[in-house]
Amino acid sequence: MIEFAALLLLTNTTLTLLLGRKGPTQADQLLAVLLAGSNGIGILALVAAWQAEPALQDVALLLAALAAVLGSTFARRSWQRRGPGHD
Amino acid sequence: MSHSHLIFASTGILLFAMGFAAAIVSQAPLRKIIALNVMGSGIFLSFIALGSRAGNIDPTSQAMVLTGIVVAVAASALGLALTLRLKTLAEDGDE
Amino acid sequence: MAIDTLFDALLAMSLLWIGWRIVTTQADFNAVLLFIGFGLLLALAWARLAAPDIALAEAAIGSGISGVLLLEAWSALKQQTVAATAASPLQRASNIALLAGVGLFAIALIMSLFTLPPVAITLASAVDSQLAQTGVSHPVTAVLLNYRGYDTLLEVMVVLLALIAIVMVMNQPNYQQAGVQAGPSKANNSQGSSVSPLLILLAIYVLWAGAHQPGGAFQAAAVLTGCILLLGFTSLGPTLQRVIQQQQLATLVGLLVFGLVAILTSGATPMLTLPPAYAGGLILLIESFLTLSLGLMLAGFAYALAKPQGSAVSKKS
Amino acid sequence: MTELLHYAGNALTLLGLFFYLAASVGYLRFPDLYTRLHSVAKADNLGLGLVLAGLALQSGSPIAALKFALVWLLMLVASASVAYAIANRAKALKIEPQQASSPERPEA
Repeated sequence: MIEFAALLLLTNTTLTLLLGRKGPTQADQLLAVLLAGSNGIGILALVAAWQAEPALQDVALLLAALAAVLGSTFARRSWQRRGPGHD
Repeated sequence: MSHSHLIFASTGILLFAMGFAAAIVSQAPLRKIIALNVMGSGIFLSFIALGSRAGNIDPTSQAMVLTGIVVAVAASALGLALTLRLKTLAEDGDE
Repeated sequence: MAIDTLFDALLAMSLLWIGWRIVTTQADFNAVLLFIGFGLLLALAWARLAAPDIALAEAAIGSGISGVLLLEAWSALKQQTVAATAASPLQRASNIALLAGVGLFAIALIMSLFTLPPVAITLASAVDSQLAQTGVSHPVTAVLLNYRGYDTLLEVMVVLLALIAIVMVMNQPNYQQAGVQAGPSKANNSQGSSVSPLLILLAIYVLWAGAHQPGGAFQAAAVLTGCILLLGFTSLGPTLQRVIQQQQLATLVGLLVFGLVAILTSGATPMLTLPPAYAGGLILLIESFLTLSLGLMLAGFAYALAKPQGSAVSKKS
Repeated sequence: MTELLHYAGNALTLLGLFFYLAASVGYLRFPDLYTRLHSVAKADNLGLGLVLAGLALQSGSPIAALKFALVWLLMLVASASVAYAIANRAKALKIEPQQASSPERPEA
């Protein structure tokens, strides 16, 4: 059961990353990565239960911790498209 | 776990090939750096996958790959800094 | 088990496909984002290969910190887009030859995988045999900080050298401007102030866990870097960055402590063979200061690469 | 009792998978950035929370449950503030939300 759930979630992640839209804005592309991030955290938790390897729960913790940093970096500093409303 | 090491070892080899070709062919320095990172990841992946075909992984090889990841980040950070500096110099040259 | 193989095959295919997209996509930004997702899937592959230490490092450093660095560099670079100059026929021919050669090389390597001899040497038993003497119960940490301690010492030196070179190349580190672009927002304030204590706790936990389970100084340092960068986005970002800029000693203290231990233990041969009685305490001491220093160094990477507020890098120099 | 917990965990996990799928579909199909933010920041975290809750029920250890709770908390704070910041930037960049009466169809 757990392993089937992990497999389904991995399929979902792959499809999201591959069908991820080209835009219109760069934020749309970033959302694909955030989506893949929370998917990957779920997969890691499932694999941790599947393989009885609790250390993988810490990997999920670190991913969750750094998702915040990545998203803030993008929103604060990277998404500075020139044109109306720049800065 | 019977086939995992073969699957991931060949994946690592193919990733290495992709990254290597792209690091040479691509023109933008940023893309070259990313391609080099892909290449390194492929090397790490096949390294660990081949090491794990005996069953349990050698902690020494795990430590080596850990070191490699940290050094790769330091190297790509230096490459990115050099890229930014190159851009600055180019722009100063234009003016 | 069939499902194991299915999972691994799907994971491998998505890794290959995303790697292909990374190297072939036109937009640099797309490549950066795909590389972050690539690191995520790679962490899953490490998990499947029963290498949780590497999965931790990949998630924290390979995907997280590299992603932040690439995003910073991209946002500083993106005014300039390298015009794809039309390749000359000779260039195109050489490229095709290169691709063909690389493809053949990869095929040959993969063919060779199926005729590999069984693993000749494994050091796992050698590591385990002395594990009681190392002061830690987790083999990877024992290798990193006791058996091969000098490797780790030199590795930290490499990171420090990279930081020095970066700060010299970017002829003025943009500490002041970093992180305060577009001003701190209420959300980032609350996020920084609410998550940062959690992140510090998490870093301490990962550091402490390294003694007996996957974890350790490098992963903890990445979490600490994330905390510093998050605080850099809040209203106390400029103050924090000024403090970091002035307290350069903190960046060195890990290396200093490590070197001190190396000198004190240099009576024993070889270098950095920790006396078993104090090994555990010494490793914890070294790792704590290494975490602080490495966290500051990685944050220094991001700050040095950060684009100055407003204009492009060149206008500031 | 453990049987009951096991089945409850499986049910929660399946429900979480459904919300994950819904989030991906929403991300791929919704017409504009603001609606996609909804699917990413809400449905996705609900799916994550349900999966983690199911796993916490099955793993009989309070430490694991605590870790899962921390993971979920971190992801909630992260996605909420990231969605806030992205929406603010989008507003500053004058990206108009698509009106219901807008003729153009969503791409992809």
